[in-house]
Amino acid sequence: MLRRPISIADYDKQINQLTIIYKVFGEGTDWLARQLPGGQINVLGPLGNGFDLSGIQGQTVIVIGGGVGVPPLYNLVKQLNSQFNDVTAILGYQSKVSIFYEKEFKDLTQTYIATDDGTYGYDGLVTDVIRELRFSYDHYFSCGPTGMLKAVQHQLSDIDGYISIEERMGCGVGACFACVCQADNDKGYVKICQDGPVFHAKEVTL
Amino acid sequence: MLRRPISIADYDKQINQLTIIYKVFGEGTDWLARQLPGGQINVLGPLGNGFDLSGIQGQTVIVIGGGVGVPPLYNLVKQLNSQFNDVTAILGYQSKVSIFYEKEFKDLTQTYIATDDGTYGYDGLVTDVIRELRFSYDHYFSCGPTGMLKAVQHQLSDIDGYISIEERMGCGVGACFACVCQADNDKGYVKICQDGPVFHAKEVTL
Amino acid sequence: MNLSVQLGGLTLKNPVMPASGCFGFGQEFSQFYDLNTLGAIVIKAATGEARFGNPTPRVAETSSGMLNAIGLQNPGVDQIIKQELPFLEQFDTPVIANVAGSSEEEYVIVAEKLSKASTVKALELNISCPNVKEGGIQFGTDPELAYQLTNKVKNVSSKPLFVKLSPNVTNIVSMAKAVEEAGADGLSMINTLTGMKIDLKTRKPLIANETGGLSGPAIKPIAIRMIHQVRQVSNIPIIGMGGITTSEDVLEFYWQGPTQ
Amino acid sequence: MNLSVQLGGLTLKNPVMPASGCFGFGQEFSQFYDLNTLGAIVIKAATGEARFGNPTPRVAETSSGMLNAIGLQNPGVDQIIKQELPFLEQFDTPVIANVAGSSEEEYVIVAEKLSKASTVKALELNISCPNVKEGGIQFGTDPELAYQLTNKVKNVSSKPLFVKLSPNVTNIVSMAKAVEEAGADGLSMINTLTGMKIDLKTRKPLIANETGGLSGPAIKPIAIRMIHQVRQVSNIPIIGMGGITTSEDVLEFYWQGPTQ
Ligand SMILES: Cc1cc2nc3c(=O)[nH]c(=O)nc-3n(C[C@H](O)[C@H](O)[C@H](O)COP(=O)(O)OP(=O)(O)OC[C@H]3O[C@@H](n4cnc5c(N)ncnc54)[C@H](O)[C@@H]3O)c2cc1C
Ligand SMILES: Cc1cc2nc3c(=O)[nH]c(=O)nc-3n(C[C@H](O)[C@H](O)[C@H](O)COP(=O)(O)OP(=O)(O)OC[C@H]3O[C@@H](n4cnc5c(N)ncnc54)[C@H](O)[C@@H]3O)c2cc1C
Ligand SMILES: Cc1cc2nc3c(=O)[nH]c(=O)nc-3n(C[C@H](O)[C@H](O)[C@H](O)COP(=O)(O)O)c2cc1C
Ligand SMILES: Cc1cc2nc3c(=O)[nH]c(=O)nc-3n(C[C@H](O)[C@H](O)[C@H](O)COP(=O)(O)O)c2cc1C
Ligand code: FES
Ligand code: FES
Repeated sequence: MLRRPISIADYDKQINQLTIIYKVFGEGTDWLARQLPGGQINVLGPLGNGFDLSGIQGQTVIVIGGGVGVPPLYNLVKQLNSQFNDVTAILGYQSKVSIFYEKEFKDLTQTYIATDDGTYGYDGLVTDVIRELRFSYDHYFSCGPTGMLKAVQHQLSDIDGYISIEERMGCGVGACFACVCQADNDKGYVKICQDGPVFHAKEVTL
Repeated sequence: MLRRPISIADYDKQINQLTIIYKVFGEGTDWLARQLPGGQINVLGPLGNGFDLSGIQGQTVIVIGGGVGVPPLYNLVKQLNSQFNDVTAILGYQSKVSIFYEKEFKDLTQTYIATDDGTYGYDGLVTDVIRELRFSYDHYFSCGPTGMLKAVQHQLSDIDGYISIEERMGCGVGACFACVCQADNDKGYVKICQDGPVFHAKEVTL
Repeated sequence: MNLSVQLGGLTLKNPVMPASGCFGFGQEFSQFYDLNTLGAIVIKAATGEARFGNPTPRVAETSSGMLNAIGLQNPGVDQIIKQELPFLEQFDTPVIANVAGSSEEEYVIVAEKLSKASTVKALELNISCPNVKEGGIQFGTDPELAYQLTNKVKNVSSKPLFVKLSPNVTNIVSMAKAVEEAGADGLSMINTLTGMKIDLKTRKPLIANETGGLSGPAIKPIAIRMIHQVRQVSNIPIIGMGGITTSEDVLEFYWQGPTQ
Repeated sequence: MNLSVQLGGLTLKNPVMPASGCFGFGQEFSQFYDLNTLGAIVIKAATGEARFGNPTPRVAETSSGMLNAIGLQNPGVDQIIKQELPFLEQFDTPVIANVAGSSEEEYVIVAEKLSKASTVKALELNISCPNVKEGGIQFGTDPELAYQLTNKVKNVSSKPLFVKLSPNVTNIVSMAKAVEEAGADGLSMINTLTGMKIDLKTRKPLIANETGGLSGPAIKPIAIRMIHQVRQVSNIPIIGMGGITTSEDVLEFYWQGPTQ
């Protein structure tokens, strides 16, 4: 079986613990979910980059997550908090039943929940929430399905933003060219596994 | 993965227990050996026939096993004993380290062990032991590698004998014609999975 | 939910049927489930005379697949009609008979006889068996020969005719077009891909016939691709096969537009 | 134990090398192990100009295999020589350069440039990439075209020339013979088999390019069969590939007589 790309949701250096949060989606994540405590799994990582927060201190920041794009933002908010930023989180889910990590985020910062079908929180998309809030931010960070990232990228085009993007991968290390994305750089592309998955919103064309 | 053909070595109707004994040979038996107590495995069976002992009472019988052909003979000897036969077992193994079930057989009946490399018991093949013993028997039963069965079939051609044969299988139920063996019957062949694996020694051409 | 499908003139209860050679003549699997639940039954290849097939070992396991080189073992068309078909009469499930041979004449004779059997509702012309020295595969790799054979068989058979294509070709589309033009009522896709496995102990091919036909999930992407390609140029029904093991697999084939 | 092998004029420390396209230009995997341990390094396909390749998704998982349709993305032969090859000079491991193109002229230009690069010790002519609209595959399925192309490339290159064959053909032996007659110093077998996977949610091909090349353990029996067939008629070295994941797999290929 091919390896599965999963983000690091949180880590604790003291106890050598790394947290991943994933949605059982297909065969691979199903297998993962059936592993038992004490078992071993073969991991290649950490690979690629993460959100770069150097210099982001005492600013207003909006964090936008969609579905399984939510987990990698958890540790991000923790770090943003520790750097004295004013953080607003907007999390979008398909439906009430698919919501997770709401409490964890609310414990950290001001959090808005939106559902596509309106069964919980705001009835609509994360971009609708952003529009309604009409706040102004210094930076945004986003992770979620490509469609959502594209909409956010467009809506917040005048704000300094970073997005974490998904693509089907082969090697995970930059050797196979499976996971490229068109980009505004000298090569014309980036490799998501190696150069990303986090990019400046202006760099990549989704 | 394809199913693996494994003989029933013993069973206990009272406690609904079935015993199989197998050698870890490749991927399939390796998988089997890694299963844990309490786990479930998917079994299709019992399939095919077993040794037919009706009418075999108070006779002299020789039982000849080779390697993983030994286990299915264990329950056979038990049954032969219960039908008041005088049973001699001759078991052949590659080497001392590959011997198993010696004690179990010796507890049941008079047992001779032979090893190909002479590291234990008789130095030679089961056919050499048979030749040395020079007893006369009413019946023989044998299970083991095809080469051994062929030699036994030839050596004991004037005795009423039954052999259990091996072949690579597809379906296990007679539908795919993977496991045929040439035979002296009106069709010219038998299907080992369905018509066997036990045949009268005179019926099949190995 | 109505799952019935039209298949070149036949109406099937549902589009699920076993592939030829994996189901014998139906007796064995009838002990495990009710054959009435199947959309159709495809029986093992019939040849003009009885064949013993290839020496053993005839099968070998591979990653997500298996190799087989049965070699068309069967009791011959007359025996099949006399001994095997009567058992299948009791089921309300159409029987599709798989036709094989070593020469055009043999194919024609077998097809003619089977098409006259009342239990047989359609024929599947096996021009793609890779496991016998003479016979089958050359008809399945040359569009001209395939056209001729299909045409001849169509002339002697009144029943719907499916032609089973070999994936061991450079251009599956030209094969499909040739047999369609020759009058095929439908296609069966795909037969096995020729493969080999080496026995690490003997360093020789594990299968006595050396090569065998690769089937199973390993070949599904190739089956899907070929059916997709043929579907772009042809509208006749396609019986899809090659690695179908789950309901998701059925849907993956189904959404190509084939029938099965 | 001496594992060195002769490969069409080269001497390799051992017969293990990565397959082209699975290893980029070596930088990435050099972080994981010492590239000096490899018998050779086969770099990703080079074309005349830079290519962006196909839209994504470009890969999909299948049973014991994967589909890819990268579409020959590469920075172009000049950039490869300038930017990528220098990194590989530090290793005591010969570099084999994979040559691709859309036309005979492009192949010839790329081959000529690469053969002049001192780091490149041999060429691998990729006449078998199934993932680009124009280019590659037609040369790999027509013996006549393959002969011509091999011949032209051989004329401009002083380095050993391996021709990488496509398994998507009816007759692999005629392809092998054609390129051998044209002067190939060896063969690489096999490239990927064209396959497809359907996304059950959209009911459309999952890979943006629709079809992709099937690689991995699923295709090993086909690779072994083709190498075996070619070995019967040809004595030039064969670089074997297709689903090699364990040391047992290496032996299964090795005992066919190929080199790798
Ligand atoms: C950089 C990155 C980080 C991610 N982080 C997380 C995370 O923290 N938590 C989480 O739940 N999910 C995450 N995902 C998505 C996750 O990788 C997929 O849900 C998972 O691979 C699905 O595998 P599967 O075997 O369950 O599904 P299958 O559909 O059986 O997988 C088949 C193949 O498709 C690939 N695939 C399927 N969906 C995706 C997808 N959305 N993106 C990339 N490849 C896919 C698989 O990796 C596999 O190769 C991330 C994806 C990327 C690219
Ligand atoms: C009727 C019958 C009864 C058997 N009873 C026993 C038993 O009680 N105990 C025991 O240890 N072994 C028995 N065997 C042999 C046993 O089936 C094989 O050792 C086993 O299938 C090997 O599987 P593997 O996955 O470990 O090996 P692999 O080599 O990985 O198997 C690959 C394939 O080859 C087949 N295969 C390999 N060796 C044999 C073989 N000798 N006979 C048939 N198929 C084979 C496997 O079934 C599988 O399909 C019996 C075989 C037959 C035919
Ligand atoms: C053991 C075996 C025997 C087969 N015999 C026949 C046959 O007699 N006639 C035929 O047309 N195809 C035969 N086939 C091919 C199958 O009908 C089918 O085309 C192929 O196996 C691919 O489908 P699968 O992957 O679902 O098995 C045989 C396949 C197997 C595995
Ligand atoms: C992601 C990927 C990219 C590939 N790119 C190339 C390529 O650029 N040139 C080439 O000749 N073959 C290419 N191939 C084919 C491989 O070199 C090899 O022939 C094939 O994958 C079969 O071997 P495997 O099963 O060991 O992967 C590629 C294969 C993969 C999986
Ligand atoms: S997954 Fe191979 S380059 Fe990104
Ligand atoms: S294994 Fe299929 S007929 Fe015996």
